[in-house]
Amino acid sequence: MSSVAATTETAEHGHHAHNDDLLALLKAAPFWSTDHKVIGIQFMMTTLLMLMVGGALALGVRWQLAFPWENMPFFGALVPATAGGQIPPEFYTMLFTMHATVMIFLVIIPILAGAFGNFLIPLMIGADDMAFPMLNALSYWFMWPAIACFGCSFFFGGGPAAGWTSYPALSALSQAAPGSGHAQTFWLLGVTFVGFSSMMGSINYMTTIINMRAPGLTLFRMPLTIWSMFITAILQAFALPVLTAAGFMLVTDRILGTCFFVPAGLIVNNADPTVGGGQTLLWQHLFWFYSHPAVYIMLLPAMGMVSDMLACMCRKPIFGYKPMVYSMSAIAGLGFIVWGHHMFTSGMNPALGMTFMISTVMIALPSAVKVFNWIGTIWGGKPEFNVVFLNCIAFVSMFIVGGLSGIFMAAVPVDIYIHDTYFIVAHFHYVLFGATLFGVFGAIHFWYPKMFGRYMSEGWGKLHFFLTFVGFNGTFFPMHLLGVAGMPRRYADPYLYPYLEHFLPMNQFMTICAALMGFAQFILIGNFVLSWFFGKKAGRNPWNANGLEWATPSPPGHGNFDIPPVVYRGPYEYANPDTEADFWPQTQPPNPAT
Amino acid sequence: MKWFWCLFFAFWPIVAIVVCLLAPGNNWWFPGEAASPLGRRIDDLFYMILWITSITFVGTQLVLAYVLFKGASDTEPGTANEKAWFSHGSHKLEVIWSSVPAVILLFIAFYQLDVWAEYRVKDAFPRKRMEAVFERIHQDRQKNDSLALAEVTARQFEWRIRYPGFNADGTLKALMPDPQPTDLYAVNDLHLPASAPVMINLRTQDVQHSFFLPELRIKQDAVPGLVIPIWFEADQQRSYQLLCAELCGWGHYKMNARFVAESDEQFIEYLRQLEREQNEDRVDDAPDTDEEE
Amino acid sequence: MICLISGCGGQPEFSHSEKFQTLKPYAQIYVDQVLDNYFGSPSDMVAWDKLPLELHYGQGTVVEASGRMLTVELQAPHAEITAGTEVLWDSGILNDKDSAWILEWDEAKHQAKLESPLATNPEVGDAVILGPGQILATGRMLYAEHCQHCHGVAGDGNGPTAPYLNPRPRDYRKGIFKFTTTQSSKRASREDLSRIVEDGIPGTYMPSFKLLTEDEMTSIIEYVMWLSMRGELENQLIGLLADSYSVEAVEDRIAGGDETSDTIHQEFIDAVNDPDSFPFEVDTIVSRFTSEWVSSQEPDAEVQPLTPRTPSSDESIAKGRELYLKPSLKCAQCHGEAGLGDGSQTFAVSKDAAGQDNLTPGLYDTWGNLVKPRNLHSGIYRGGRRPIDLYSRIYAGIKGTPMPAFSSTLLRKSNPEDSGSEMTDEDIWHLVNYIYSIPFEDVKAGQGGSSIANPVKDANTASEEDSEEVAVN
Amino acid sequence: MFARFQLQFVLLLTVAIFSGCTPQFRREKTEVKSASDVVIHFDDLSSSNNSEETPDEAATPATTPTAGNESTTATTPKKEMVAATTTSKPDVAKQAPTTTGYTGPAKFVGRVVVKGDVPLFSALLAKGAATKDMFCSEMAVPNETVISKDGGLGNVFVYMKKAPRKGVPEYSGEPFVVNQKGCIFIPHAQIVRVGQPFILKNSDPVAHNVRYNGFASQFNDTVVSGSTDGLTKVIEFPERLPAGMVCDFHNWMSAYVLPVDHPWAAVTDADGNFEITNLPEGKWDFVIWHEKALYIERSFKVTAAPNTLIEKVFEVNASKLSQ
Repeated sequence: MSSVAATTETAEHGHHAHNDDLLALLKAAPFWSTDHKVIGIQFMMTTLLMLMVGGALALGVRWQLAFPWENMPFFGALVPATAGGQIPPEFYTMLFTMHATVMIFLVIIPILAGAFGNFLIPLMIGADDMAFPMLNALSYWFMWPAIACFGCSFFFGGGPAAGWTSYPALSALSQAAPGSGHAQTFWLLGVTFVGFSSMMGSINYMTTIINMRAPGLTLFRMPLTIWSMFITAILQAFALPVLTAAGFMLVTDRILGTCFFVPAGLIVNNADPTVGGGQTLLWQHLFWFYSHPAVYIMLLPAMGMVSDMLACMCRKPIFGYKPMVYSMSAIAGLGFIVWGHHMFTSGMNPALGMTFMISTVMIALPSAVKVFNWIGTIWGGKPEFNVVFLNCIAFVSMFIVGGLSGIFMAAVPVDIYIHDTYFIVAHFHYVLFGATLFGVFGAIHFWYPKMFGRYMSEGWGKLHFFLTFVGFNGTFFPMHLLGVAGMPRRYADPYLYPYLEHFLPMNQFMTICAALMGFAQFILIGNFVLSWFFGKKAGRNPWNANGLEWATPSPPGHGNFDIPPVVYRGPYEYANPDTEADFWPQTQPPNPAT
Repeated sequence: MKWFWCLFFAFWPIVAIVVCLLAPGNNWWFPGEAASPLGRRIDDLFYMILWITSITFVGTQLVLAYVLFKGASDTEPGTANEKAWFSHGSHKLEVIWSSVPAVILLFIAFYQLDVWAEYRVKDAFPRKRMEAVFERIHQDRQKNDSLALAEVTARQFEWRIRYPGFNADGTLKALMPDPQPTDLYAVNDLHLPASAPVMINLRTQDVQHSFFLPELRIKQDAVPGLVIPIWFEADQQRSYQLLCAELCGWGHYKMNARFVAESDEQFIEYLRQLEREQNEDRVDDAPDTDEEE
Repeated sequence: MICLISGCGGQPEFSHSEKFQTLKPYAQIYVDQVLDNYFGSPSDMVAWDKLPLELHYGQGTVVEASGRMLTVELQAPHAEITAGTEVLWDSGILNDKDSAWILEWDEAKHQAKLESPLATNPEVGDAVILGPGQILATGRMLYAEHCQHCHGVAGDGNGPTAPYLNPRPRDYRKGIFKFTTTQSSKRASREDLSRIVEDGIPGTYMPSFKLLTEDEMTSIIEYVMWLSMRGELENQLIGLLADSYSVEAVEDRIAGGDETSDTIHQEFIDAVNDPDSFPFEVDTIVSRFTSEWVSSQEPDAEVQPLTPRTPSSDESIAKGRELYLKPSLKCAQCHGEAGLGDGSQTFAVSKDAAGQDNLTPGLYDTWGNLVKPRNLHSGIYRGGRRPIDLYSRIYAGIKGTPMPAFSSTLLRKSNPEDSGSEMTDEDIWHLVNYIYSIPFEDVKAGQGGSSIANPVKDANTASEEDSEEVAVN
Repeated sequence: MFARFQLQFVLLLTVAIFSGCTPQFRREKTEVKSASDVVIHFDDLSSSNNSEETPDEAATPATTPTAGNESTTATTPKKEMVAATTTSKPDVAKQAPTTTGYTGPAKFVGRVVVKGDVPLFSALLAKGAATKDMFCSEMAVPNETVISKDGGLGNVFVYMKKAPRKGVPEYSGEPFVVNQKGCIFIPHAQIVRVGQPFILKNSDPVAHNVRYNGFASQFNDTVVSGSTDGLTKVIEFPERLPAGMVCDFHNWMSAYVLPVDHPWAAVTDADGNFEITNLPEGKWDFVIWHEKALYIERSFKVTAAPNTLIEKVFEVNASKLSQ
C-alpha cells in the first residue's frame, strides 16, 4: 500500500509541498514504519481492501439465495464445480464462513482498533507516538500472516466450512466438513495471528492512554473516542486469550489427536468412531466468552468516534459526557457475562440460561442511555448536513434497530424460535454494518483531512452514503421478516421447504440491494484514493473542532506536535457562550480576561 | 439539500413500519399460528416485545427526525441564536431515561421466566399428561422407563428415528436407551400422537445439529455425546415441517423432514405398518405378525 | 457491476468420461455428435424413443384452430396428460418453436385446448407431441437441485462435492447400482432406485429424500436412468472407437506401416457414413442395454425367496453362525470372524481391472474404489434393514463389488448326496437371522449396557435418566 | 441533486438483472425434444483432422506421395487404391498366402513367440504362504504366463475384430466349462460364444467366487466347494477385448474370457500355436492380444480366399511380459 503511495506521491511532490511531512515519512519507510500514523494508514488501506473481498464473498452468498443453483456469473468460473458455475453447497458454506471471517477479523476489528486506534490515540491525547512503537508495527504486520493463513485455507485444502463460529465436532474432525482437512487448521492459525495482532495493539493502547496523556488531560477530559478505545483495549486484553487458547486446543484436537472438544463414538464420513471424552459445549463457552465481548470490540470504538463527530458537527457539547463513559464501561463489564445467550438452545443448564438472560436484557440499558444521549446531543445543535453528520445519524438510526431487535433475542423463549434464523443475521448486520460501518465511513471522512491534508469529496461521499444506506436497508431489513418466518441461516437452498418457497422474490430483491451496496463501496474507494491527489486542501483544523489532534499540522509530521500541547479543558466546549468562536480548543489557554 | 436529508431519515422508519404492517398480509410472517400451547405463549411473548420495541422505535425515530428538522431550521440564515444550545447534559433526564427502560427490561426479563422453565426445566414438564398418553396407547412401562416415545438421531444429513417395538401381547414396549432387536426405524418421518405432550430423546451420531419445528416454535440442538429430552405438543393432526437449524456441514439445508401429529390409533397403526414393512420378506404367504428379533 | 450481474455464467454441460480424451479429435467429435443427437445437453434434452423410459408422452394433431385458440386431439387416451402439460410442435410452421401449455383438458374426448404461443398460427393437421420428456425436464430440474453437486451433471459421481465424500457417490455410467433386490445378473429395478432415494443409504452421505412427492420421485428415477443410459452409450462408444481411433491406436497402426493418418481418418469417415458400421454399432449398444433395463423391470428379475423367513431363534442364529464360518462359503474371509469387517482379504493385495496389482491392499469395486466389507456390528445396513434386503444381499450379491451372489449355491439342492456343503433357502434365512443378531451379541449375553452399535452411549456411560440430568439439571 | 441519477441507476440495475439473467431455474423449462434422425456433421469430422493431424503427417515420412491424391478422389475408387497400395508393400510378403498344397476353406494358423530373454516368473502363491486359506497354500500356485521352452507364448487371444454381418454360423456346440482347481481358473484364457452355456465349476474344497468384469456385462457369483454340476452362466454380449475374471476370496486368481459372436477366434496353446479354420472369403481384421503384452497386433489384416493357408509368426518383446 504505502509503497504505491510513496512512488505516486514522489511525482506529485513538487506541487504539493503541503504533504511533505507525511510523504517524507512514507518515502523513508515505504513498508516498515513504527510511526503510529503510517501504521494507522496501512491498517486503513488493508482493511478497506479486505472490505471489498468480504463484500464479494457476501455477494456470492446472496447470489445463491436469490438464484439457487443458477450458474453464477463471473465468480462461477472460479468455483471448482463441474456444474459450470453452480455454487455447490460446500462452497456456499465456505463463502459465508469466509465472509464472516474476513469481515470480523480483517475488516471491522482492525479498522476500528487498528486504523483509527493507531492514528487517533497519540494525536488525541497529545503524545508523540505510541508507548511501544515497535510492538505497534508488529501488530500491523501480524495481520499479513493472518491474511495469508485465511487465504491458504480458502484456496488450498478446500476452504473452512464450519462457519466463523467453528463449532466442533464439525470443525474438530477433519472428515466432518468438506475441505476442513488443512483448511480449518489454517483458519485457526489465522485466527491466532489476528489474536496476536489485536493483543499487541491492546497492550499498547492501554499503556499509551494511561501513561502518555498531555499535561492537563485528566481521564474525564479525554474525548469519548479515547475512552472507547481504552475500554475496547481492556476487553480485548481479557477476552482474547481465551479464544487463542481455545483455538490452540482445537488445533491440537485436529492434528495431535487430543479430544478437548470431541466426545467418543462419533462416526463421520465413514471414519472410525472417535475415541475422546471431550465436550463440544466447552468450545461454545470458550468461543463466546471471547466473541461476545468481541461484538462490543466491534462497536464501542465506533460509538466513541460518533460521539466526537456528532458533537463537532452539531457545534454543541456532548450530552451527558459522564453517563456516556459509564454506559460504555457498563457495556464492557456486562459484555463479559452474557456469552451464554448464544447457547440458549444448546442444552445447557436452564438455570444458567435464566442468569444469562437477565444479564443480556440488562445490557440493553446502557445502549439505550447512549442513544438518548446522542439524540440529546443533536437536540438544539446547529448541524451542517455534511457526509460526516449523515453517517453519524445513520449510525444512531441503525443502532436503534439493531439494539431493539436484540431484545427479542434476550428473551429466551423467543430466542428459541429465532435462534439461527435470519432474524439473527439481520440483528448483527444492523449492529455491525448499520452501526459500526456507518460510523467508520463518517470517521474516514472526518479524519481524512488530518491523515492526508485534503478533504474527501463531499458530493461523492453523499452519493456513497445514499446508495449504501438504501442498499443496506433493502438488504437487511427484510431479513427480520425472513427470521420471523423461520428461515434458518446458512441454508444453501431454503426453498426446499414449502413454507419458505414464497420468499424467493424477496431474496432476489435483497440480492439486488446488496449488489447496489457493493457497487457503492467502489465510490468510497475511488473517493478515498482520488481525494489524496485532487481533494481540496485542508488546514490544521478544518472542522473547527476542539480535540488535540487538530492542533497539529495536517498531516502531522513525525512526532506529531510542533507545539507541545497543554490541555486546559474537556474536548466538547462548543458553543460556549463565554467564547467568541463557537469552539474552544482544548489547547487554547483560558482567556486571561475572564 | 439538508431538508432532503431530514426527510430521508424521517422517511425510512415509515417505510420500515409499512413493510412490517404489510408483512403478515403477504405471508411474510410466522409460518402459521403457533400450533401448540407453548408456541402460543412464545408468540404472545414475541408480540409483547414487538409492541414495546415498536413503540420505542417509533418514539426514538420520531425524536430523531424532530431534532434533525429542528437543527435544519436552526441553521437557516437569520435564526435568532448564532450558537447552538450550550448544555453538558441533564442529570434529571439521565435518571429518567435510565430508570424507565430498566423497569421495562426487568419486566420483560421476569415475565418470560416461566415459559422458559416450562420448556426446559425438567420439574416443570407436564409429566402427568405424558403418562396419560402411555395409558392410551397401552405402553408397557416400568416406573423408570423413559418418558420419550421415540429417539431421534440426527446425522449428516437426515433424521433417523427409532421407535420401540411391540410385545407379543400387542402392547407397545418402552423406549430403551440402547437399540433393541424389536425396535422400529424410520427416516425423516417422525410420527407421534397429537394433542398431548410427547417427548423425544434427541441425539446426534456425528456433528451438532438442531431439531427445529418452526410451526411449534420448538428448537433444540442435538449435541454430540448428549441425549437431550425435549417435549412438544401439537394441537392439530397434520404434518409439520422439521428441519435442522445448526450448521452441520455442506448438506445442512438438506435435512428436510416432517413431523406428523396424528391420533393415538393412527400412531399405533403407523408403528404396526413400520413393523410389517420392516419384516418384509417378499413371500406372500408369510405370516406378518411374526415376532422378529 | 451490470456486466457482472447480467453476464450470466454458461449453461451446464455434460462432462466427458475419462477415456474420451484418449480419442483422436475426429472420433471425439463423433462421440459428441451422437450423444448430442440422441440425448442432447442438460439445457436442451432429447427424449429418445428407443430408451425404455416412462416418458409419458402422447401424440396428437391439431383438429381445430380458431384464432390463437387451438384444439388438439390425441391419438389415444392418456393418463398423464392434464391441464398444464407442455406441448411441442412436431411439424408445421411452429416446428422447433416455443412450446405451449394445455389450458383445458377433456378427458373423455382426449382433446386439449390451448393458446398458440406465437402470433403465427398452426394449421389444422399439424402434428404435436404432448408432454414429451416432461418427466425428464422435471427430473433434470430436481436432479440439478438435489443430486448434481455430488453425482455430477453427467451422473459420473464426480460432482464438486464428491471429493469430500467417503464412499464416493455412485457413477451411473456403468449402469450398475449396488443395492438392488434383483437377480445378480439384472440391473436395478425402478422400485430399488426409488427406495434408495426415499430412504437414503445409511452410513453414507446419500441422504433420505423422503419428502419428495411421488411425481418428483418418478421424475428423478427416470432422469437417473436416462443419465445412466447416456453414460453407458458414451462409455461403450468410446470403448468401440478407442480400439482403432485412439491416439495410441492410430500411432500403433501408423507404426505398423500399412496405414497413414489420412487413410485411417478416411476409414473412420467411411465407417461413420456406412449405416452398417458405426450407426449399426450404436444401435447394438443401445438395444443391448435397453433390453437389460427392460428385463430388469420384469417381476421375475426380482429376488424371490422360496420360503418365508425362518423365525429368529437361538438355534437359527447358531446355524447361521456356523454357515458364516464355513470355509465353503467364505463369509469370514472378508467380514472377519467376529463380523467386524476385518477379514483377511482386507489385507490382501488384489488386482485391478487391468490385471495389475492395486497399490493399497484391500478389496476394490468395479469403479476402482477401495471398499470395506461391512462391519456387521454397526447395525447399519446400507441397502435397507428389511429381511428381504439382507436376503437379496446374500442371494444376489452387491453389484459391482466383491460381494458375490450366493444364489448359485441354491442349485446345489439338486445334488442331495453332497450334503456337506449344501446351502438351502432356509440357510440364507439362518444367515440373515445371525446377521441381525450380531449387533446385539452383548445384549444377548446378558451384559446389557453398551454395544458398538451405540457408541455414543459409551461416552455417556449414563442411562437416559442421567442424560436428562446433564441436559436439564 | 443525486436523487434522479440514483433512481435511474437502480432502475437500470434492476432491468439488467431481470432481463439479462432472469432466474430461470425455478421456472426452468429445460427444453426436451424427440430424437430425430441422427445428423453427423462430416465437415466437423474432417476439418478437425486437417488441423490436428498436420504435424502427424509431417512426422510420418512413410506416407506415399499419392496420399494427397487419394484423399481427393471419390470414396469407392479410393478403397481399391488403398487395397492396392497395401498389397504392393514389401512387408506384406510376410503374410503372403501360401496356397501350395492346401485345399479347403481359408485357414489362419500361426504362432506367438517371445523374443528376447524370457523373464523368470515367481509363483503366484508360494507353497505354505501365509494366507488364511489352508487349502490354497498346500501347494504352490504357479504363475499363469505360459511360455514354452522354445519361446511360444500361450494364452494369447487371436480373434476376428468384427464378425461379418452375414454368414456367421449359429453356435450349437457343447457348453464351455471353467473349473477352479488348485486355486486357479482352468483354463486361464478362454473364448466363449455369446449365448453359449458357460459352466463354472469348483473342484476345490473351498468356495470361490467368479467376478466377471466385462465391458458390456458383469456378474459376480459364488461357486461353492466341490461343485461338480457347476453353475451355468450365459454371457449375452460380445466384448471387444478379453474381460477379466477374478475371485475375490483368492486375490491372485484371475482368468480372461472373450465372448465373441462368431467362431473365428482362438487362444494359443502352451506352445504358442493357434489355428483358425473355415474363414469366410474376404478381408478380415484380426486382433492379437495378451493379458500382459496387451495388443500384439491391433488390426492384423488377413485376406481369405478358398484354398488359402495364412501363416504368420508374431513376435512379442519379452520386456513387455515382465511389466
